Amino acid sequence: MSLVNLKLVTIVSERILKTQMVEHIVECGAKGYTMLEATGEGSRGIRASEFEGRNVKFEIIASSEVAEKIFQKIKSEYFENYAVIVYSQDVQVVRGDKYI
Amino acid sequence: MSLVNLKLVTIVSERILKTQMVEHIVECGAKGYTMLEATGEGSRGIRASEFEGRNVKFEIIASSEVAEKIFQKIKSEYFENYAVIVYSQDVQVVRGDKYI
Amino acid sequence: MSLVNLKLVTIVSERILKTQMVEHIVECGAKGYTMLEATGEGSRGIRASEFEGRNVKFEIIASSEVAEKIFQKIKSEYFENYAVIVYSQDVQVVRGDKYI
Amino acid sequence: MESVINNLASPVVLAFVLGIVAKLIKSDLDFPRPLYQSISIYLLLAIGLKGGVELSKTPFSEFLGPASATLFLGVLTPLIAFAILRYVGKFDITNASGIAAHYGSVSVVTFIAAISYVQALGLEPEGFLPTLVAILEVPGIVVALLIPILIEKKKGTLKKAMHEVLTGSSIVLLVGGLIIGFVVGPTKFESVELFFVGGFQGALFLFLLELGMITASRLRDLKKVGAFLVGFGILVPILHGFLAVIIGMWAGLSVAGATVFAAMVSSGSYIAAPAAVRIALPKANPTLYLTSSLGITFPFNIALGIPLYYIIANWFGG
Amino acid sequence: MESVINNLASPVVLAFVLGIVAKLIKSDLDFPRPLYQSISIYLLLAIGLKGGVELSKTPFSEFLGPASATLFLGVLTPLIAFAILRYVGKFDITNASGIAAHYGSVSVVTFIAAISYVQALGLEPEGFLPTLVAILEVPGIVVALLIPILIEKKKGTLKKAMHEVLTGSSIVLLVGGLIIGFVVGPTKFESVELFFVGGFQGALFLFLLELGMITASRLRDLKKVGAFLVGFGILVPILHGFLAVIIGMWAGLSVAGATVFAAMVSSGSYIAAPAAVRIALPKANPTLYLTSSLGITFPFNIALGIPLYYIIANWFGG
Amino acid sequence: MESVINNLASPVVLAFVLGIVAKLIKSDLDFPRPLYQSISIYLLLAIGLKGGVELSKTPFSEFLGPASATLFLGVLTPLIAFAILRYVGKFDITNASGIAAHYGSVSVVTFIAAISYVQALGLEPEGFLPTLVAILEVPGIVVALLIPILIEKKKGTLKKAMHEVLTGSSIVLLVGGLIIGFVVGPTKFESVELFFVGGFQGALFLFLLELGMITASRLRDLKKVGAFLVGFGILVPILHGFLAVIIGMWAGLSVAGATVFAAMVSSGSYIAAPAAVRIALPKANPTLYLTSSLGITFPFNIALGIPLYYIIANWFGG
Ligand SMILES: Nc1ncnc2c1ncn2[C@@H]1O[C@H](COP(=O)(O)O)[C@@H](O)[C@H]1O
Ligand SMILES: Nc1ncnc2c1ncn2[C@@H]1O[C@H](COP(=O)(O)O)[C@@H](O)[C@H]1O
Ligand SMILES: Nc1ncnc2c1ncn2[C@@H]1O[C@H](COP(=O)(O)O)[C@@H](O)[C@H]1O
Ligand code: NA
Ligand code: NA
Ligand code: NA
Repeated sequence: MSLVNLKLVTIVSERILKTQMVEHIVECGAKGYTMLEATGEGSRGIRASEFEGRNVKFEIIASSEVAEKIFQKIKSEYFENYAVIVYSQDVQVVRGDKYI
Repeated sequence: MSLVNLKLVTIVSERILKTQMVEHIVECGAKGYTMLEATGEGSRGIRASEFEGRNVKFEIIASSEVAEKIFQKIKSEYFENYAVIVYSQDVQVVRGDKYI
Repeated sequence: MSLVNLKLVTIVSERILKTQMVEHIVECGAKGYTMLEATGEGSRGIRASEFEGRNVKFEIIASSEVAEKIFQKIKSEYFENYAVIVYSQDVQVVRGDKYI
Repeated sequence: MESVINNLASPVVLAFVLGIVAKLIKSDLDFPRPLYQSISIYLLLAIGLKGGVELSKTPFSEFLGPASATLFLGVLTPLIAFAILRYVGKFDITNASGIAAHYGSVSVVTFIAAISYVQALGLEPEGFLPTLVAILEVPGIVVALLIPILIEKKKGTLKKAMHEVLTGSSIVLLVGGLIIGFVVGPTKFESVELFFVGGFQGALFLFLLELGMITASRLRDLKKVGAFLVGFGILVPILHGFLAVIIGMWAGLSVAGATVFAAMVSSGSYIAAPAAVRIALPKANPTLYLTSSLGITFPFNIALGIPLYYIIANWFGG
Repeated sequence: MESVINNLASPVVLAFVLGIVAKLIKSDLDFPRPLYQSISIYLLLAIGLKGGVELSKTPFSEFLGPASATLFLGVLTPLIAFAILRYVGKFDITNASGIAAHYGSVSVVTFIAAISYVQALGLEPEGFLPTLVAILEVPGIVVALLIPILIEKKKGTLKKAMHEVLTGSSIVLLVGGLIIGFVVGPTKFESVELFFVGGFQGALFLFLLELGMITASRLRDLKKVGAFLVGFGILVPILHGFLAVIIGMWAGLSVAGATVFAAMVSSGSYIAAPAAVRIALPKANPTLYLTSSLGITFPFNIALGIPLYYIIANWFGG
Repeated sequence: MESVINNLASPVVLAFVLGIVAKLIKSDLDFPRPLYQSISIYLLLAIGLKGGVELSKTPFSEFLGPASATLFLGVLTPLIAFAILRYVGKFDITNASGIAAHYGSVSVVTFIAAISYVQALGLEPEGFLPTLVAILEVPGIVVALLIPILIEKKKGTLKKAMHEVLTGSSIVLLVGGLIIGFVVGPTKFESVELFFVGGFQGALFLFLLELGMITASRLRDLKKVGAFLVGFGILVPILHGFLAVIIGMWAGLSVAGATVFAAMVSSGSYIAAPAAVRIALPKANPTLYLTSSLGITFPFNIALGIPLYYIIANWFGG
């Protein structure tokens, strides 16, 4: 089967940033995203959003250009003040042209 | 530690297809799967299964042959009418022979 | 953007092992982890922890050394008696030095 | 006119309005999904149980007429809806059948709202009405799903969709509750009465709050579905409700009973039918059938339809 | 015989049957896990609170006999179960101990069902019985987990398992409720009485519906566990129940109290014990202990065991 | 003194203690998050509805004084808190404002606990008090968030934070409930009264059990925040409570009303404020503001503050 090489970008952030993250993802040109509820611990201990439902995890299939844009956006907006983790992987996507 | 190179196949689908997906995964020869609840947006907007619990995400560790079979199966059965996204990654699995 | 190459270690285990897993992950030197609720099927059928909430899935961004330690730990402690699956992937992490 | 206002100012209808407003002002108010599911389970069981207990007190002869009327309308209404959609609205066969399936089936919450409405007026509708809900849930969906199979002579996935409807959680809870209520009877039911009857209106309040929020997100799709479907979603329920009042009263229902019956028959399903249609007619567009049944007909019935059916029923039988 | 039928036709037992039927017809009915957890929390707190309030009215002397009887049976029953499993059933030490731990401990829902059963007969069992549930929960598990350590002279993970049982949520809620109920007493309890007492049977209805569904999935494993364990899961409860009636009445319990006591003692735990056994004896097979305690003994007790213990209790003390 | 003990031994306060103990003994007791959310929704709606119904019976003139007093204190208390934190505690502007926002706003659960407390003493506080909660929720947060903007002349994200507060779920549910209660009035409210009033104390019991567990995890952070903040978290509420009693009684409140009013004014928000501060002042340290408002002030008020305010109110107006 013909698979398309794309990037899978994963973002884990405080739940309070959920709506804004969705906006950023779409603005950066992603064609969609999948979102999961998560908890976790990192360098900063307990989250302010603990009452609001802890963390959200986004998974976005996108081209490297879109992935790069998402990185930039999140770095400039959130890295200083919020708990956000972002990483990228190579994936082979079925019907991958849908997501470019 | 000796790790085995295998495929991690990820499927995100409407919840209404959950039972059928499990059947397909097993039929195609996978030795197991992990399932998570997810939400998401894609090309088609709101899901019919919104009341039924949105999306499900499957993660399957399997050989490339099984992965290929799963791709074929889902492509032929669902790509036309349902919201399904499928992709594959290389993973290194501990005790990987269990999953072949 | 400068990305750091790290390992993404994924562990799926019975929920009953949750607290112990967190301890192991931290002991092995990981700087954090993300945890999700999951269900699943594998070689052993129904889990004893079914009442307790099925499976948990851990995702850990870490260096290869830490990843290797996590593998060893889990292999020696749980592989014989419990339902645990562990695998590793390469990821490119933004602000990756935080996780080493 | 006063009864219309009376309906609009009831706690549960205002809860529905609050849900809509919350979404319009972009509040972050969000019902946890398990709460929504739990209340659904509770409401379905509660009306099943209550109905079963009442049925155990009803002579079979009294029940036969209304039951037949229900079956008859369960077959007739999807055909009417299909004909209008296909020949007036020019929808394709798949979409026309998909929408028709929703109007053949029934919205349990509309039913409950109608019950509450007539009870607030001091009337007591027939106790066996929940049984009619169970009877009405299925045939409309079957008839509508059969249409494309008959017209296009295709072997469909009707069987799968039927299993989906018949073993769907709403039928199981409703019918299961009915049978349990029927078997235990009024005396033994007392042990769970406070829980299932006393708490009912409050649970309904929460449920309508959530449904208001869901409806608000549907309202955004109104322009996508076009003016025809908006008109359809208001006029066809009135037509079906009118028919239901006449046939219901002819079958022996009281004014209160006929009002509730009309609300049931005119309502569009949005739990059982979407799941069945999604499986049997995957090419039908969910935006069309969900928006019309949930975004248009449901709020119309809750706010205006029910009082209207009451006026009609009074007119014929008052 | 009539009392058997009486039990079978109560709302909560029928809810359990509905749960089983729902799974057999492959309905998609599914309880959200948080609902299941919430109802568990509620039921445990409710019986704790109620029990504590009753205990605050009970003279200590009245309570001493039954409490001792409970401790005694908590040690005896796992030993009986182990001996039968090991020497008649030829199970290995690990599995025999694992299953025995379940039969030494107690099923809270069986206890509740028994209370409801005798109350439906118009009887009022002793108010301190929930305290006995808390006393019974632990020793059986400890004794059973000690067996392999003593026989095989291995240093086990007993301590970890003990912490798991003692700080497990069911003990914390039950004992916490008991203490709060005891401290506040009947008057202050009134503020939460409607919630914890009035809603109890309804919540139990939902809980048994869910347990019916879980039991149904266990039933599939019946052939995996073999005929011996099926017989064990029915006969050993009868034996334990018989002992409990005799010892309970001898310790001063009423007929109603002895019936409930027998249901408790004969029941197999399926919340605290599985967690403890999974940690202390990870090599024991969960299919064996879950299927016997939840798939066999639990439905047996709910449907037939409780009325049987009532008949036995009447026979001795009626 | 007796009233202090009376408060400590009420079911809901003991539930809070049980929650703390459960975490201290490292129990695995864990509330499913949807249950926590559902109870929050329920409690906010319930006090809104109840308050609205009462308000519909209150003459406007009676309400004007207390409403103005609330607004006044909503502006004053965050300024006092800021001044103490900045000039005595030497906190930086951001953290001082962040914490001050919490003490300007209100803790709904403290309010409810105070209502329950005075009712347990046989007193009936003014029915419009929930309206005051809604009035008090917002200005304190606004004032505190404005401070750094005014001092540092920075254009902040105040607007975003305001939207967050005003459309936040707690305000929507509280104000929505108030309006619905006001519109439907006492008679129509009856249909949902059993659910929202009868079940209230029980739901509060569960909620405080969960809050106890959350508080316990906060207690671990006590040493992180330092002795000054611990003192602040106890003394400032006493100061604010004292002011509130005087101003409240001067505005016409009864002894019971002034007690509840003092509990409200002295309490620190831990739902609306944290969300707003997290957005408007992301550099403020959550450990500081959450630990002081939830880990110190909340348990202090629940256990000792409320009886103390009652004593003060009696002293002035008894
Ligand atoms: N090393 C890590 N691996 C996986 N997830 C992490 C890691 N560090 C942090 N996280 C996630 O990112 C969230 C915020 O982390 P932090 O900003 O370090 O406090 C945590 O709650 C975790 O869900
Ligand atoms: N680009 C994407 N990245 C990640 N997930 C996606 C993407 N597009 C779609 N999805 C997921 O697939 C589901 C169906 O998408 P679609 O078929 O495009 O409507 C969505 O609800 C998302 O959960
Ligand atoms: N091939 C697989 N792919 C993905 N997840 C698996 C696979 N096999 C097992 N799992 C997960 O690991 C858990 C335990 O599996 P097992 O130890 O094989 O019974 C299952 O419940 C699944 O969540
Ligand atoms: Na209809
Ligand atoms: Na037992
Ligand atoms: Na305050």
